[in-house]
Amino acid sequence: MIDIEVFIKTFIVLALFGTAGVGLYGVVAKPHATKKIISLTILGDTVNALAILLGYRYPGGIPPVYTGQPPNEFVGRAVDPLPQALVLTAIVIGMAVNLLIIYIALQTYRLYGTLDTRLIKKLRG
Amino acid sequence: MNPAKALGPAILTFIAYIVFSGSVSGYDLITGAAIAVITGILVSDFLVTDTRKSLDIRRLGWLIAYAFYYLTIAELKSHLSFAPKVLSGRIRPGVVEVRTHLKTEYGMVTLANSITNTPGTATVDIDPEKQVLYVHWLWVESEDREGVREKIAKPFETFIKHIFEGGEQA
Amino acid sequence: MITPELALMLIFVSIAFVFAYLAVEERKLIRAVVYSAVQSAAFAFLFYLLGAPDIVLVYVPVTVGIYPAALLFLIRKTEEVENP
Amino acid sequence: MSGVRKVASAVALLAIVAALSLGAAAGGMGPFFDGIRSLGAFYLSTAPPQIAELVLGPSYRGLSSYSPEVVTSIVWDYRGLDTYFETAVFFLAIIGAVAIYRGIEEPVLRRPASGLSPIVRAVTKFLIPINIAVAASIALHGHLTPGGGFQAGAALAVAPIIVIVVFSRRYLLERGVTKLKALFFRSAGLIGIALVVLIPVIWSVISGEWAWVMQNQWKPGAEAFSYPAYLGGALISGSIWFLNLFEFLAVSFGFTILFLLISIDEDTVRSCMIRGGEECDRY
Repeated sequence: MIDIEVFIKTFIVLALFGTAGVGLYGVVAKPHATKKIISLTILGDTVNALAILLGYRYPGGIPPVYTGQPPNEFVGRAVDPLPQALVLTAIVIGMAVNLLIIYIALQTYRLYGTLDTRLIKKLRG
Repeated sequence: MNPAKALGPAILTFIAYIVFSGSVSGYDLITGAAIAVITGILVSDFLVTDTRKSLDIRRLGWLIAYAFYYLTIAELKSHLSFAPKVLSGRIRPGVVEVRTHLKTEYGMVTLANSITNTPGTATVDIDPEKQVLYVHWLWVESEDREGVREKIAKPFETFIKHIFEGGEQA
Repeated sequence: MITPELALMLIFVSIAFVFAYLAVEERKLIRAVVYSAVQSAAFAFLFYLLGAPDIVLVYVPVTVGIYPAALLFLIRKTEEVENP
Repeated sequence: MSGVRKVASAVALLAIVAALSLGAAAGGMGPFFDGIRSLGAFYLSTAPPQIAELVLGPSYRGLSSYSPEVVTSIVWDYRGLDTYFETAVFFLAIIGAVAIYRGIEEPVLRRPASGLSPIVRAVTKFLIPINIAVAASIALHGHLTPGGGFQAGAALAVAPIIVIVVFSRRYLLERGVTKLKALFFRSAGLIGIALVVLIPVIWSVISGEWAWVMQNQWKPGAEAFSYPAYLGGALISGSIWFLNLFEFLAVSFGFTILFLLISIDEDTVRSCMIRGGEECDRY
């Protein structure tokens, strides 16, 4: 008999991997640059979510912000803060880099008149 | 830079800061005051048009009175009159033109939002130059100009006139 | 033993998956951006459930505010529909 | 494909994932949901001053960052150099975007300001100071409650977007938010970060005592230098408070620059790119 709790946990992890897969599929297979950027943000978000999930404690994880409870209870229940710290900077830096990509796509459109990567390839073989 | 002009926005910022911080220690008060001063100076030019008016304490009294009137009497009356119509499905909808005596932009926007927020009426568009609001009404009771104004805008206009326009001509 | 958190996580992860797929498959790019924003909102709830309020505070303005705005600027200035 | 079919295929994919999980549920969870690693536990038990002093004693002050917000402690103290260089990446990305728009600037008085309806405008006017207050509160309480420089910067970066959409780009420029000013404040934030990071080293060179880059509280072997943990009785967590404030400036104004540039009218950009017109050559 399958444990329903383990099933749900596995489903959450696999659905996140599936979302990352969808994002990766969009980046690789979709020819339009704007769609590639949207897929890239989905991929990045999902990888961040997986990193956060790595630090989660089940059951009863609390945020890693000390609010005056007994120290043993805090250390014993708070989720791992390290992945959160890494993801925090990753989101902001990722956004700056993605905005740079958006700018480059805009410039590409000005130069080539299209954002379809297949057409761009044909224009400058 | 006019310090009195910045006072109103600064107080707004300070209240927002303290409410969001959720604590009132000395640290919060000092940093909040600093942020309030900076923000007040930055935004005062496009938020405040008349310094004398922005510091008039009587307007606050009118605002509280209006909030009390609006949240209790106006809402209740409007709910009571429209609940049966909505439940029975007997409606007579239409868009009417409401001429208002309000002149300032803030006054007209407050009137428009007040009208939208009571059941049965929703402001569709507003024309500040012609002083006209276009209101979608669920039960068009009268067609003539004065009747429409009497039914929709009049209860709010007196208060708003006092809050935003000095109230003398009301 | 299933806690409410686990059930809610399941729901939000599923919403995120469906809307990520819709965003990738949608050919009208403005709609794709909106779907992507919905997926991000679901992730924001997921982060909150995972005990990461810091991430929620940075994630919501970034992915529901700034990304869609920038992408809409890009789409308005370039092409609105993905080529078939 | 129609919308219904798309949703159907997405749900079908989700069902495949469910079937896979059903099979995998017999096995273990791997690294997921199983709690905390020893490094994370160390951060949790040393970062808050209340716990650090209780567990480790006052002689281990160098191990604590004196901040009850463990994530911000890691970002700006334990793994501070990571964040320092990630801020450098952020800097370079924005410089790259600005470089694409080099020499392109819309003349300020080109067309009358347009925007959304008066209702939206009047409400937005009141939302802007509230937005600033919330962002500042997130930044200045970053060492106490969830939040910090990155979060506050992202929150404040929404304000120029709203102003551009609801009013217009010209409205923002006329209120004094120009690219040059934003560049100035962003640079001020970045210089502030660099100074806060390097002050221990500068101090060390001058005085001859030991100190480390990114030293917040004094470290064993470098006891002479320390940022103040408390200022007038309020916990400010040493360098974390300053770094949050400067990062707030750098991030918010960095994104303000990007949105000031991306909202330039495309016709202007084209005419500048093709003819290199004189009206474009403002910088």
